[in-house]
Amino acid sequence: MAEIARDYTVDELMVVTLARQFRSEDIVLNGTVSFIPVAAIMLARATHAPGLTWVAGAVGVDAYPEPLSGNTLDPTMWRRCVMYLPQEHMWSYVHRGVLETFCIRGAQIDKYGNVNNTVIGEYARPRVRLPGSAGMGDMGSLDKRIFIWTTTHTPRTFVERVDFRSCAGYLDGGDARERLGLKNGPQLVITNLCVMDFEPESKHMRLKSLHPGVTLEEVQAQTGFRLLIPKEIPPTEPPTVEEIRLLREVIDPRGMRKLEFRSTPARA
Amino acid sequence: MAEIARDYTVDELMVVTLARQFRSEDIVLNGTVSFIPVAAIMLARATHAPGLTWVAGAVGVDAYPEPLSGNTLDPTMWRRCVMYLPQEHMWSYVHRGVLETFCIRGAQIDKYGNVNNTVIGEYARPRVRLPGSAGMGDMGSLDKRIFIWTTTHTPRTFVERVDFRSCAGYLDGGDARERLGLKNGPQLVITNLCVMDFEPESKHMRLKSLHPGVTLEEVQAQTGFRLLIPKEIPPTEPPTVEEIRLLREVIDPRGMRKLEFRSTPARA
Amino acid sequence: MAAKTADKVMTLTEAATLVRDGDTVALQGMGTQMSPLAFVRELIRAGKRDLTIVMIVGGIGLDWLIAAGCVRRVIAIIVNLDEFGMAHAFRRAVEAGEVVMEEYSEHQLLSRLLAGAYGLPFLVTRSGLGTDLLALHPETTRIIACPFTGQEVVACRALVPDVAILHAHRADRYGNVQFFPKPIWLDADVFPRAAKRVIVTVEEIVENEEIRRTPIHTGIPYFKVDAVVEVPYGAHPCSLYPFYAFDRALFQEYATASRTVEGTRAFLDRYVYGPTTHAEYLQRVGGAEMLLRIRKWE
Amino acid sequence: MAAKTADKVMTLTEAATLVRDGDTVALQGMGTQMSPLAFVRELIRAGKRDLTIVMIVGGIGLDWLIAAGCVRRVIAIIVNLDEFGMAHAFRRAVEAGEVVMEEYSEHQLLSRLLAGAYGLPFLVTRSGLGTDLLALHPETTRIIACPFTGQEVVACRALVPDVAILHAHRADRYGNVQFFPKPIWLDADVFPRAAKRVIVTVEEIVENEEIRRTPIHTGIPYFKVDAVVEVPYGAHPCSLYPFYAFDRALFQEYATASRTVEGTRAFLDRYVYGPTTHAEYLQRVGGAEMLLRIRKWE
Repeated sequence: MAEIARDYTVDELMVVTLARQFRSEDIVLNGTVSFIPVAAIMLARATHAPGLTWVAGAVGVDAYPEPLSGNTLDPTMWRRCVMYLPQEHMWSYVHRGVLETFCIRGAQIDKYGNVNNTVIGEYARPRVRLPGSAGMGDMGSLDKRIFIWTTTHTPRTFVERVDFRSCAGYLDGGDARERLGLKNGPQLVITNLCVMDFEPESKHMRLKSLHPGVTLEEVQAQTGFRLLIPKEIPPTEPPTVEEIRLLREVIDPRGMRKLEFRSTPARA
Repeated sequence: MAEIARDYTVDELMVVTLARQFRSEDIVLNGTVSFIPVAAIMLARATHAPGLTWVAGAVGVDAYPEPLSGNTLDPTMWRRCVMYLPQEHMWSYVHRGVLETFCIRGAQIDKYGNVNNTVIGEYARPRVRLPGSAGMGDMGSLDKRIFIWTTTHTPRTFVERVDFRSCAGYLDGGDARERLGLKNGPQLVITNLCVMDFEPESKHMRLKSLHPGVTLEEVQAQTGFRLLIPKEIPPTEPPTVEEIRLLREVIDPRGMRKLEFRSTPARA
Repeated sequence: MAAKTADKVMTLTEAATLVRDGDTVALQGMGTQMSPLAFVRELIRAGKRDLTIVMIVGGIGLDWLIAAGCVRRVIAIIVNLDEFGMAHAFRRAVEAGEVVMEEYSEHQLLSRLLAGAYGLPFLVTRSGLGTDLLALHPETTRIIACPFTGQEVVACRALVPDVAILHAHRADRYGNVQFFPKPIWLDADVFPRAAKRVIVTVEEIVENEEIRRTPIHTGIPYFKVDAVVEVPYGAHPCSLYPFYAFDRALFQEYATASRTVEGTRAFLDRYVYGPTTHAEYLQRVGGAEMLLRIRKWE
Repeated sequence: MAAKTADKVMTLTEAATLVRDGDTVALQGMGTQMSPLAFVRELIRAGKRDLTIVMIVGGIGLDWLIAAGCVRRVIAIIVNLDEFGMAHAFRRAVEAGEVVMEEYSEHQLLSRLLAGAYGLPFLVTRSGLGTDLLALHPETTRIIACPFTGQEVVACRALVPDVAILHAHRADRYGNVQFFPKPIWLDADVFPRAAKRVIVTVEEIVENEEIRRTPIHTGIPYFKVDAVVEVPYGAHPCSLYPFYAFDRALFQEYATASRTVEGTRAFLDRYVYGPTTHAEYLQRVGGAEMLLRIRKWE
């Protein structure tokens, strides 16, 4: 068994938890301002999922960029790729289901995994105009296995009902998504406090594991709707020493992943 | 005034007549097995229409190939072009009307300029299976100014009604084409005997000029429907000495244009 | 979809087993250009039956397949031998009712394939309005009205071939396929995205490192490719620009021979069934003299 | 469409006259990459009004235009400063009701532009099903049923911008525009085909002969281009891969300054209204030191 790390931070736990969701047969595309997903993809590929295909910066097929620096769509991300994927190819593969995995973040997330990154308040005259739906407006409707991450697990982020559905999650729950002909959907929500999944029948968000030092009460207090609580709540699986070493020394020595914890309003 | 040629053949007259239809502002695309149109395009560009844009072999924008040799879609046609036009660009320009001019040949042509290159007889069990509609199935419906050429002016080619509409001409005549929302349409028909246009109201084919030595009676006898005959029937404007020189010495010294007079069944 | 380090290099014979009787096979080719003809000859020797062949422009390879009795249906916009005239085996088979020709305008067929590539049920075009093509297959092309303007357009139903077969300049053993220049004709671009399985024959197999040095030339990524076969001159008698030109002599020989059923049969016996290796084929079609001749473009 | 030998080289000021008040302007740009920002600064100085700006990904140039009062409507999928956070002028203007944001999913917007490029009334996608985006603009996106299968898809109405503005690597004086590598982001590919007029700023104007030696790099043909302006570093502070990287320092400065209306105004005064030449702009944003810095990618 791999040695368990003792010294790690919440950003590292989030990256490792997300990395472990990726499988060797997956083809994963990353979006804009996605340091945590990109670090997770690189980590998965360096550990349990060597066969994973990463379309880096939505362009560079199987690229091997330098350690994380700036922008997650930058041309520097395409380094040593086998192909610059033309965007019309990318869209056909995304539509057709060849690229099946995508990670999403947003300003509001509701109990059925719908995500809002468009407005707080009314669309026409919003209280807060957010950046916009961008790729999530596509990916939620295109049968993706969606992993949601957020670094702000608060009642402002986790709301009973999103003000605007930028990304189609399980819609009104139950078989609503299926009835609309949409396959897959949100798989997991990884936050700074815990990991959540969706109860298979109701598609209602459900606590899955708690990060070290976080209590059930705290999570419930920071969530704007009633979470489903399973009988057993294990701690989130800790990283291994090797995962933390790779992350700190090889993949993200500059700590770009920590940028996502800045107190700026949410971005796409 | 340019000196008129005395020594020329019917293939040369056809090329020159077609060349004179092209204007300096036109953007022209050539199709497969199109020696006469390609020679005409090259001749127009070398004489009165220097600004003409030729997308050679449907790919090479403003290409300058060597004298005509084989195949009119061959990569050799793309020589010294400014761009290899991606086919999805080509199709968008064709749809949008940026490329507005196209030349078409077919096994049957009817009095409203509809063209058949699909079957003689019934589609499902044809008496003669022809090559197929190819680009004419598109261009007839996409608002092109169409020039029809044929080297076999016979009642088999010029029929009252085509067995199959591979290319939309003026359909049933009158405003039928317009009512379907299709703009432009066949402009001229250039054959081994004469030149014909379409009467503006009825869109019925009409004699325009006779090639040297050809009589009105002969044309009518070789046409399977009653042609409209104008009061005055001028002779087809003869080539100039310079046009014939360019054609024979520079553009098509191997006489590829004469290939189109072989007695094989019509091709696209 | 095999993993990225799976070795997909096969022989022609092995790759041909990925094509099953009754399959819908998208076959690259543009008149005298870029067609996987070594693979086509292998399909004939393997005795495939009841194939539906999808080509934008059907050419010599399709005519061979028809003459050999492999084909039940053709989906294309035209079938001929370009400047060499009619595709006689095709003509005879359709006239005899042995092969069905499903004819479209070019942009209708491209729209069907693109819809397939996108997993969309259909896409629209204006191509073919006013022609008799529309009446041929209401189950795949149908006039609909724009929901905004009422303008009529042609809805083209998605087409998803079982297999796409292409010939390209080079690939690595994992199936990263490169073109020089990048695909200009849309079949090489759309077929691999639309089809369920993809077989690529190439002039040369190169190292993965070489691909990573020149990603700008890659047209198909490994995750869409199932088999890679190294066949130098694999497009012969078609051309592979800029490597070699088409073989005028062999085209002319086939155009003449194929005017009769017997002539066609003799041609296939000599050039398709006869040779036991690709080298033997190249020797029979002219050997070194021919190989030197087609390196000159004129 | 001007003739192929028309000299289309202009100054920024001359080219800006091709953009009229009230125009729908398609503006290239992908986060921190490839945006014609020298031209955007010229549009601001020229005092354009009531523009509708179309960008796939709205960025710093759009925020400047909004701050300067040039914009009435935005058509985009997202507007931000990428890793530098919110586009505050955009946010403030939309919250105040001064600018309308017409938001789409990416493939909806691409489908609208492609329909425009094809002169088709609409194209279809599955993108956005189940979202609230569809309810925003039934006049441009609407659910329709496939005539063959009944499956629901989103019809996206054609969008034809009045002008497209791009920055590219080089062009000749006739408007043959080259990219190294060829357009990877679709805006550079689709905008020029969809728009009525096309303005391109380039790092360098080269001879027509050089274009003919390297046609594989040409992305836009002369017959679609109305103006060519030579502006080295014309994308600054955005990057032009592989020539120069984006200018982190200036992005950060704007991200900070734009948190307040006053800060935004001061930024525009200093960097947009202040410099009377492009050289003076480059000097103000860091001069030689900056130009050396952004040639390093990291």
